[in-house]
Amino acid sequence: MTELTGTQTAPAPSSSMRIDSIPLVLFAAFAAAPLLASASGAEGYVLSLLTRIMIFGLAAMSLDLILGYGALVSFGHAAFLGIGAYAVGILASHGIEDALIQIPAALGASALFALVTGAISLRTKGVYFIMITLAFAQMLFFLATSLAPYGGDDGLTLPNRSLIAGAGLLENDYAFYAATLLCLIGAYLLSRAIVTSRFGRVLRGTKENAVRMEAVGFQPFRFQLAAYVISGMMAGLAGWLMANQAEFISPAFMTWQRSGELIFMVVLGGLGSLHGAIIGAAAFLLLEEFLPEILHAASFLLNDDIRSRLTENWQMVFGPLLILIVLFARGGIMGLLRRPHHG
Amino acid sequence: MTATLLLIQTLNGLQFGLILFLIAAGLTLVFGVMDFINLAHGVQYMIGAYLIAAFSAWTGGFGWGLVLALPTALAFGLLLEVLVFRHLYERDHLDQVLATFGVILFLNQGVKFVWGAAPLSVPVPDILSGSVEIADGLLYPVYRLAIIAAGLLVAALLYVLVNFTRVGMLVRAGATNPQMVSALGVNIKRLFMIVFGFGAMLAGFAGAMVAPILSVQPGMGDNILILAFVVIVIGGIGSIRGAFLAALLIGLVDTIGRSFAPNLLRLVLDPSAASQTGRAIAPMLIYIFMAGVLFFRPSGLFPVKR
Amino acid sequence: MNATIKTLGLAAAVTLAAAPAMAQEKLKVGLLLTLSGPSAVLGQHARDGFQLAMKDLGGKLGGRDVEVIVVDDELKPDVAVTKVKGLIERDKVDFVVGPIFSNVAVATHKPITDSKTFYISPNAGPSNLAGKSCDPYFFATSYQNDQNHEVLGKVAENRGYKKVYLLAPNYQAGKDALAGFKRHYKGEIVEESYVPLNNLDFQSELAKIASMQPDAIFTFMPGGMGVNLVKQYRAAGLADRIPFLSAFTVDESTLPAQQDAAIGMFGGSNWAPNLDTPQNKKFVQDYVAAYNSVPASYAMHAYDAALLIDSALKATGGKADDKEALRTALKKAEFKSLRGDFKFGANNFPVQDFYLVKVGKRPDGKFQTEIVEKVFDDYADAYAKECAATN
Amino acid sequence: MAEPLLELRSLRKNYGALVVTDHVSLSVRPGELHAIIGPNGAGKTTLIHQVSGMLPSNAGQILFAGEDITHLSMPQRVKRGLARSFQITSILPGFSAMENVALAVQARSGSSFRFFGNASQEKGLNGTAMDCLSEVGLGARAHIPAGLLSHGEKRQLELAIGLATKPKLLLLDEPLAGTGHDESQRVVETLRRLKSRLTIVLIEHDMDAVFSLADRVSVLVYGRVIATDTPERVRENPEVRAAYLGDEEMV
Repeated sequence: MTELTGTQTAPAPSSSMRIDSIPLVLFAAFAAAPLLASASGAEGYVLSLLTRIMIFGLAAMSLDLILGYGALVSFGHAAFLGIGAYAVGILASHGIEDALIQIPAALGASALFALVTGAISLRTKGVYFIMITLAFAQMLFFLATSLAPYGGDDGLTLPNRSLIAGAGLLENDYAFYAATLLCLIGAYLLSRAIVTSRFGRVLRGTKENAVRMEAVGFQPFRFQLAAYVISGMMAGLAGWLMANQAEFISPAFMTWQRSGELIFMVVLGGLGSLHGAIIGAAAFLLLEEFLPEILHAASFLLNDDIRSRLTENWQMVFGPLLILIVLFARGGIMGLLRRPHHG
Repeated sequence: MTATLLLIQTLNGLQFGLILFLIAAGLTLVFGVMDFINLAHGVQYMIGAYLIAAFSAWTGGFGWGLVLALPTALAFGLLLEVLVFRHLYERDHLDQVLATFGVILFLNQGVKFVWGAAPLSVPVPDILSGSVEIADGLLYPVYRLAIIAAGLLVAALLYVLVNFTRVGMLVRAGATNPQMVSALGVNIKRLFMIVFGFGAMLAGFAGAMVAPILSVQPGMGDNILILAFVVIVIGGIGSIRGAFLAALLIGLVDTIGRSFAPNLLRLVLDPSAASQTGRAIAPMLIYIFMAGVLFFRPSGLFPVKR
Repeated sequence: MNATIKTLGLAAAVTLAAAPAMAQEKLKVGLLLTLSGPSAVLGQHARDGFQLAMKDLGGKLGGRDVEVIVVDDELKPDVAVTKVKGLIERDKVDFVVGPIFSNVAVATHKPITDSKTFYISPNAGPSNLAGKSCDPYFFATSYQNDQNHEVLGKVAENRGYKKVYLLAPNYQAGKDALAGFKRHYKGEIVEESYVPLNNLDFQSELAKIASMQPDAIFTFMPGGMGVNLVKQYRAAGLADRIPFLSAFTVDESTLPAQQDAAIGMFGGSNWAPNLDTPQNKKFVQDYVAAYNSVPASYAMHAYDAALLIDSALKATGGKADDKEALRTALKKAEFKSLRGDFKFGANNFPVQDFYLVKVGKRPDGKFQTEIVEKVFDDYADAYAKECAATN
Repeated sequence: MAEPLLELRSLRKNYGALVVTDHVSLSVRPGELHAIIGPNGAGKTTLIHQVSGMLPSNAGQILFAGEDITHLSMPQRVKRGLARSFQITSILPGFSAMENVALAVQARSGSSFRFFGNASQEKGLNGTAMDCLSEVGLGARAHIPAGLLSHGEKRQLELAIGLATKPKLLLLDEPLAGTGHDESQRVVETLRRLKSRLTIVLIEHDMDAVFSLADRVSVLVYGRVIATDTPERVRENPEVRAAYLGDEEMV
C-alpha cells in the first residue's frame, strides 16, 4: 500500500523528465536575454520585443489555464487585457500612478468582470460559450471606444510608466523587463500549483467528463467559475503590463481579433502545458515581427519588385504556415518537442 | 420618427437580415452536419464579391457575371474542401479554428495580391437601378427590394431542399445524429462535400448580391463572419429555421435599434445624455441581445437535439 | 518549426550585427504605414508617393544615399510601438515617415520623439500632437485632422445652408470631425447621426435624411464606409437633391470604387490632382504612369515629406547627427511643395491654403477630385496656440 | 420492517406525449440488493437518471433516508450517500485508475477549493482510493491510465469510483454490460461481497446474475412497475412472463 503511493509520482519517467526541463530552459533564456539585448546595440527594441512576448505569454498562459485544463474556450480574453490597461490609463489620468493601487484595481476589476460574465456564460456550453464570451468582450470594446475622456477610439498616451511606492523604478527598460519576467514566473508557478492541486484536479476532471464529476459529488460550475476568475485576473495583470510597456492604452487591445490571437497562441504552442502557451506566444509574435524580413532574405534571387510584394504580403505565407502546423504538428509546438522522445 | 420611417427601417432590417441569413445558412449547416467550425466562411463571402466584380467587368453585365460567379464560388469552395478542410473534420474545434484562420489570412492577402488593395466597384444592374416611391416622398432603391426578394427565394428553396429531398433528409439527420447517418451506409464524404460546396456557394451568392451596394475590399468578410456566428448561435446550431429567424431578428435589432434607441432613451434621459448613451449602446445591441437570448436559452432559440 | 525558430534567431542576429556597420554610410528612413487590412490602400498611396519622390531625387536625400525601410503597422497601435522601436534601435533610422492613422500616431510619437528621431506625418494630425502634446521632433506635411472638416463648415456657412444633417462613424475621429465642421458653421444642425465603425449599410440614415430634407449633409466616412455611403446615397436618389459635403470620403483612394456614383460630390482638401502648377502636373502624370492610379493627398504629403527631408539635409550639408541644426532646417521648410505655398506654424503643422473640391472624371476615364474654390488662405489650425514646446 | 432507504412515489417522466416513466412507486429496503429488470426500452436507465438527479422528473417524489430529494442536484444527492455507475462507461480516460477513484474520495473529504499542494500526493486520498480499487480487484492496475484499461476493468473501475463516494446506496446501471465471461464473474463476486455492506439498486440484463444476487426484483415494462417481489416469485409471475414472451434472456 505505502509502497504504491510512494512510487506513483513517476509515470513514464523518461519523457516527462525531459518535458519538465523545457520551462527551465525557457525562463533561463528570458533571464539571460537582457545580456544579448545590451550586446545587440538595439537594447530598447530587443527588450521591448521580448517584454511583449512575455506579456502575451502571460495572457496566453492565463487562457491555457481554463482552455487547456478546463476546456473553456474564452473568445473574449482580450477584454481582460483591456481592463488591466484601462485601470492604468483611467487611474493615471486622475493622478493615481502608483502600481500599488493600480494593480489591485486591475485585478479587482478583472475579477469582478470575470465573476459576473463567467456566471452567465458558464450556463452555456461549447460554441455557445465561445460566442457569449465574445459578446461580453465586444460590449466592453464598444464601451471603451465611447470613453471620450480617456481617448475614445484613439486611445490615450500615458505620461510615464506606473510608479512603485512613489518611485519611478519601471522607467528603466531593464527594470521593467525584470518586473515582467517576475510576473510571468510568479503566474507560472501559481498556475503550476493550481493545476496539480485539489482544485486543479477537479478542473481537469471536469474537462474530461463533467457528468462523471457531478456523479461523484462535485459541482463543476463553481470550479469553472473560480478558474475563470483566476484566469481573468492573470490576463488583467498582463493588461496592466501591456499598458506600461506600450505607455499607451487603446480599445485596440481588446478587439475580437486580439482574443482570437490569444487562442491561436495557446493552440500553436500546445494545449494544457502552460509553458506551451508562452512558447506559442513567442512563436506567433516572432513570426509577425520577422516573417517579412525572412521572406525578404529568402527571396534574394528574385527581382526587387517581387521581393517587396512578397515582404508586404507576408500573411500569405503566415496563413499556410498555420495550416501546415495544424495538419502536420498535432499538439502544437509542444507536440513537436514531445514527439521524438516517444519514439 | 414616423410610421413610414419605421416601415423603411423594417425593410432595411429585413434586407440586412436576409443577407446575414444567406451566410449563416451555410455556416450552420457545415457546423451542424459536419461539426466543423469554418472561420473561412467569411472569406467565401468576400470571394463571391470579388468574383462578381471580376466577371461582371469581363462580361459587361451583372447577370452574366452572376452566372459565372456562382459556379466559380462553388468550385472554389470545393477546392478548399479538398485541399484543406477535408483533413480537419476529425480534428477538434480548436485545430479547425487555427487552420481556417490561416485560410483567412491567406485569402485576405491573396485578393489584395490579385486585385490590389483599393476597393473595387460593381455597378448596380441597369434594370434594378433606380428607386420606387413606397410612401410620400420616400424612395426605396429597387436593388434593395431585389435583395429582399432573392433572400426570401433562397430561404424558400432551402426550406424545400431540406424538408422534401433525400439530401435534405440526410442533412437533417446528420445535424441530429451524425453517427446514424454514416451507419445508414451513406457516402458521408460526398454528403459533406455537397453540404460544404453548397454553403460556400450561398456565402458567395451573398457576397455577389451585396457587391453593388457595398465596397468590395480585402477583409470584408471578417466582421460579417462574426455576425453570422452570432446568428447561428442565437438560432441554435444546425437549425436552418433558427438561422432564418435569428438573422431577421439581428437585422431588425441592429437597424431599428440604431435609429430608435436614442429616441427611446430620450423618454427617460435628457436629450444630450440620451444621444450620448444611445451612441454608446447602439453597437452593443446585438451582443446584448445575444447574451440575453443565451441567458434564457443556453442552446439558442431552436436547439437541435443530439 | 524548430528550424524556423532558429532561422528567426539567425535573421535577427544578422540584422542586429549588420546595423551599426551600415549606419554611417546610408541615410535611413523608416516608413511606418498601414499596409495590411482594409485600409492598406492609404498606406500604399503614401508609400508610392514617397518612392516616387525618391526616384525624382535620384535616390538621394540631401546628397546622401538612402535606404528606405517600409514596415506595416497593421493598424494595431501596440504592434506599431514595437516596430517603431525596431526602426529606431535596430535599423537606426534617421527619420520615421508615417503613420496614416491617428491612433497609431498617438501611440508611437513618444518612443520616436523621445529618441530624438524626427517623425514626419504624411497624414495623421491628431489634435493633441498639434496642441498640448506638440513636439519639436514631430512634423506634419499634411494637416491637422479638423481642418478639412472646417473647410466644409465654412462652405456651408458661406452658401447660407440653414439646415445640415451630420453623419459620422461612432469613434473619436468621427466626433472630432463633426466638432471641426461646427467650428465655422452656425446654422441649424437637424441631426447628428453616428453609425458604428465599419458600418456597411446606411439605409437607416438615408431614410432619415430623405424624410428630414436638410439643405445639405456633411459626413466624414473614411475608407470602405465612404464607398458604401456614396454608392447608397446615389442609389437612394439623394445625390441630385441634397448636396453631399464630405471630408476623407471621396478622394482618389476611394474613387476607383465609387466611380460615377461620386461625381459632383464635395470634399475639403489642401490640394487636388488638378492643382495647376507645373510641378504638380508632372507629379500626377508620373504617378499615374507608374502606379496606374491617380494619387490621393496621402501620396502628395509623402512626396512632400521626402522633399522636406531633402531640403533640410541640404541645409546641413547632409549631416543628420546635429539634431538641433537639422530641426531648424526642417522648420524652415525650404522646398517647393506640390501644393504651392507651404510653411510650418509654431506647432510644426503646415500653414496652408484649403480648397473645396468636387469629384470629376478625367479624360482617361479615371476619377479625381478637382478644385472648385479656395476657402481658406494661409490657414493655421485651431490647436497651434496650445502648443508651447517647439520653440 | 425498517423504513425504506429509497422510496419513489408516483415518479413520472415524459417527453411531450411520450411517457417514459409512468407513476413508478418503489421502495428499497436498507441492506437489500434490489434488481430492476425489464425488456429493452422499458425506461430503466431513465429511471436511474431520475433517481440520481441527472434528469428532472415531471411529477412524483423521491425520498432518500426519509428526506425528500426530488429537487436536489446530482452532487447534492451524492453528498447524501446516493452514488451511481453508468451504463456507458463514464470515467476520466486521461487520469490513472487511482486518480479516478481518488477524485471521488476527494469529493467527500474536505474542501476542494485548495489551490496549493499536489493532490496526487495526498496520502489520505490515495490510501482510501487504493482500498476501493483493491476491493474491486483492480489494486494491481492502479497506475494505468484509465483509458487504457480493458472494458471489464473499466466496469470494475466504475464500481470502485462509486464505492469511493462512501454511499449508503449504490445505483448500478448494467455493470456487466459488454464484459466477457471471466470479467463478469469477477464483478458478480465483487457485488456479492458488497451486498452485505451496502444497499444496491441493480439494473442488469444478465438474468443469471440478477437471480443469483438479488433479494428482490422489480419488473419495469413501458415505464411501469408491473411486479416487485422475490426472484422466485417474479420468475413465476404470469404477467412478467407475458411481458418477456419471446425474450430469450428470461430464464
